[in-house]
Amino acid sequence: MIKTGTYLDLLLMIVMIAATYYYYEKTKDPNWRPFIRHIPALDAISEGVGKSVEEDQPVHFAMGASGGQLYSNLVSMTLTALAFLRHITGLCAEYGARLIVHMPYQTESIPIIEGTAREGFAFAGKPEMYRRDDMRYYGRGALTWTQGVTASYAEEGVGLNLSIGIFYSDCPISLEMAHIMGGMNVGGTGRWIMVYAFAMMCDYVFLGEEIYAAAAQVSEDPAMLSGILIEEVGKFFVYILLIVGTLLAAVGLDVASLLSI
Amino acid sequence: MASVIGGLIGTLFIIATMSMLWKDNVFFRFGQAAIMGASVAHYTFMNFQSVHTNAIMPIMAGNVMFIIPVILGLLMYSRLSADLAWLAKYPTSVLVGVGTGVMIAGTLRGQIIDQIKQTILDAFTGLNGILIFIGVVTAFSFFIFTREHTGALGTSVKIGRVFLMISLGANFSGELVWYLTQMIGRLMYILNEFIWPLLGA
Amino acid sequence: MAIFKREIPTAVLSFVGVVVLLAFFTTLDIFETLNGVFTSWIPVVSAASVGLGLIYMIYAQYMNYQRNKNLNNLIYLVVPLVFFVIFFGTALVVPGNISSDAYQWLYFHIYQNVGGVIYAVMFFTLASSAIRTMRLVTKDPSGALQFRLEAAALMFGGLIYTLRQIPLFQVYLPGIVGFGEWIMLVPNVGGGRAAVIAAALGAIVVGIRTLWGKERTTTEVD
Amino acid sequence: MATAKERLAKTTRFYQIIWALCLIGMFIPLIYPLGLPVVLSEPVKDYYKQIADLPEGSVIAVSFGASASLLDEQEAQFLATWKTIFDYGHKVIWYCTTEDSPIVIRNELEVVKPESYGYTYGEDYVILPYSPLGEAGETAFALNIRSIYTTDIDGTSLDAIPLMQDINDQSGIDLLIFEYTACTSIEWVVRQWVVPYNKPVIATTLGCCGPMAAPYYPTQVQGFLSGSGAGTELEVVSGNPGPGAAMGDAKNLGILPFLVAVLWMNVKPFIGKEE
Repeated sequence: MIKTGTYLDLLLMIVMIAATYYYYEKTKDPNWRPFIRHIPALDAISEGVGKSVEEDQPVHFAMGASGGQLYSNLVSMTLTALAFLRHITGLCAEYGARLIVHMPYQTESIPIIEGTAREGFAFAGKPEMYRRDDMRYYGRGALTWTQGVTASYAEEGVGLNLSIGIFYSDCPISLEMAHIMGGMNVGGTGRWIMVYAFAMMCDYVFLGEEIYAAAAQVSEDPAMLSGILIEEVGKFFVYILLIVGTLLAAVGLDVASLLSI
Repeated sequence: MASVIGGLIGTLFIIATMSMLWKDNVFFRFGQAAIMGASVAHYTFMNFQSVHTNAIMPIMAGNVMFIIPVILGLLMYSRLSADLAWLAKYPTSVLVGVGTGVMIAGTLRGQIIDQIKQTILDAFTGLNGILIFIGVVTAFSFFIFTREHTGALGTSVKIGRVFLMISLGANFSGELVWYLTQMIGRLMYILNEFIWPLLGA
Repeated sequence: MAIFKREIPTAVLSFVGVVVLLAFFTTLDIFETLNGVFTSWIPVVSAASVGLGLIYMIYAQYMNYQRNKNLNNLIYLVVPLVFFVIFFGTALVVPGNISSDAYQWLYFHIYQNVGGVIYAVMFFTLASSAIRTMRLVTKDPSGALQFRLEAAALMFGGLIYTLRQIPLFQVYLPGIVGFGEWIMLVPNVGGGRAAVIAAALGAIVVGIRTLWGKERTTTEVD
Repeated sequence: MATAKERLAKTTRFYQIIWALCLIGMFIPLIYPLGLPVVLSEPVKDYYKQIADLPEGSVIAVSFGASASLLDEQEAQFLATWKTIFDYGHKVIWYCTTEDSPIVIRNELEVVKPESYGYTYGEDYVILPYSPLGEAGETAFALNIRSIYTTDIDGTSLDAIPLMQDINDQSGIDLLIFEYTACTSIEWVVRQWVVPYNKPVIATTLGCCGPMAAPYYPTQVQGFLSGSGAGTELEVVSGNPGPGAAMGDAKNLGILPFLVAVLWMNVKPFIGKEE
């Protein structure tokens, strides 16, 4: 009944489902706080907000021209960006920094973005800091977004530019402009193809998957935290396969066939 | 003459968009707004045509199964009403459910197990293969989040990051030369569609 | 009523997803057949819902203009509509539709042209950011020179692979093609493969959570 | 200490000079061609070999996800690929997966002229209309072509097209050419064609997507063309000259100012120049 050639896939699938179940049960404990390694770029965010206040410049938050995807397989990156939005509103409220949010062009995501920012300020006890004028929307199209964002950087100045989310060819321009304006760039994306732009242009970068771990840390959201731990189980499985497979190949076994079961 | 006029209009659009590099201006915005409308028109037309060819025509021919996806597609429009927006959850559920199912099925083998298999096989093919093996093992260790990157893990991560950076460099380069080609393509357009016809060459 | 808004859509999602998975893992024909049916629906559902983009675009530009009545926002409201009518009208009315000379003219001189030049603009901005960041050595605040290993690795991969793609260097820089290929097929594969596996695991975690009905966006966002 | 605005103005001026030099560099070879040769790379040779080594009359399916905006980067690849397929007498099924593909493929076949190779539409090649397949659609296509397409691009029923008589699913296809422009879409073909059916696959894509296709080469994806440079290489290896040569020429001088600027920025700290 099980197709030949899918046994190993099925085993990995079962491992991941079991891990999901196990960690989902863990999240029911309100005191559950798993250890997640220190991510240096996280510290830079509060440093950047402090710098913005000192220099009397605004903090900018961008989640990508196309960063509001709610129905694609990139949705986890949208959620990550929202976790950071919530985090940065808290920090801005605490330090008293002005926050400008550059919203993506997916209109369906606008309510959830505006809601997250409003909630963040309200939670920090500074609901008056939420300003609708600073929630910017530039219409559809990546380049109009890029142009609107860069114009805002140039006209209003940049203290910290936190860019996290789904980025395509929009980020080389926006990150570059924020840097030229003397801003501190902190950011990252899970789209590996664009990570190079962040690595080149950011003062502190979240490399690829790091954004998920960082978002789980700042949000302390059990679902996000458990996601990181489930992934770690998968990584353990990968290492086991790599080590065992290499050892078996070294003693002359046909690993290609073994791994094709 | 029509082609020279076309070339002229096209050239003006190119210059309008390029002018952004000098300074933000109203012509740039006009060009962007135009392409926004044009692309939505093209996409809308092509997709409606696709529904007609690939669903309505089969339904007319008696293949009634295609009624279901058409109805699901139409339910998407319920998002426009706050009261009925929940109806859109049904087509979304089908899209996400099928999308997730096909993604998981192929990912397990294609992007995890086969990649591991190839890495192991590479390791026994010579120096390059060993380098790939080291690259995969060390770069993958960078993505471990439940341990601090110190000690042996720290060393592995340092090596892994060099591999990751070289990979990012290659991505950058591919992107840069692609953009360069796009610029050359537009210059060729200006020459072939406007300047040469204008000069009668 | 709440059950129709939350539980049943989630159950539908889980059902179709699990069926597709079972078709992959088992030899039972029923799942294979259902897999064929479900997957063939997707393109039709996607195509039928594309008009939403048009409505969203008009609504968003209109709201934007209402919020801030300036020239730029007026352009963004009116010009797309004008071009929409021109393109859609031509495709719909002129005999031959998208194959007609009129549509081909619009397509070639405006649509393809402006679409292409957007990427051309990126060449310049990407080049300038590379000029700024591709530095092996920088000065620290005390004036001492510092070598940056990771920046060097990025620059190494980037420049070698760039030179490999340019005919001038292929001819006058012997070995650059082989070296560029080596970058792409050895260290890039090492790093890239690790990233592929890590991203795949991440996708599976989200996938399982989604099929389980625990993903917030699919269950809570209206 | 310069203000941000002054710094912006100064930096922008420097970049604008480099940009202008790059533009001039691109223009010159378009008017006075240099005609430099190109050197072939392994993924391109393998791509060509996959087509050339198929027995004559094999059926190639082309999942065609072209974008009109990106033709500058890909036209050379496309034209050289179609010509190579026709040279070897294979049968082709194009199925359009993006809104632009139907227009692009029709315009290109007007240039390549399959008839000049003795090809007849319907018998030797067929074009299936646009449908936004995505990954799930690729699955459905491989399982049952008629569940996605019931007619060709002109509205003729597939059952009335001679080439399609015996082709119902992936088993009737000998090689898949996957054309895509979103770098991660290479995963679709690996997941939906390679994993379940072990189908031979080659890919055509943008320059930036090559490094992301490399981890799948050569075992899962047997060859790939990445960017216009690879298109030019295929023109050379297949003996079918096309637009790639002029593109390659213009790249030579267009990139030089950039490279010189990078070099200059790296030399600066050593000769005591300011940041």
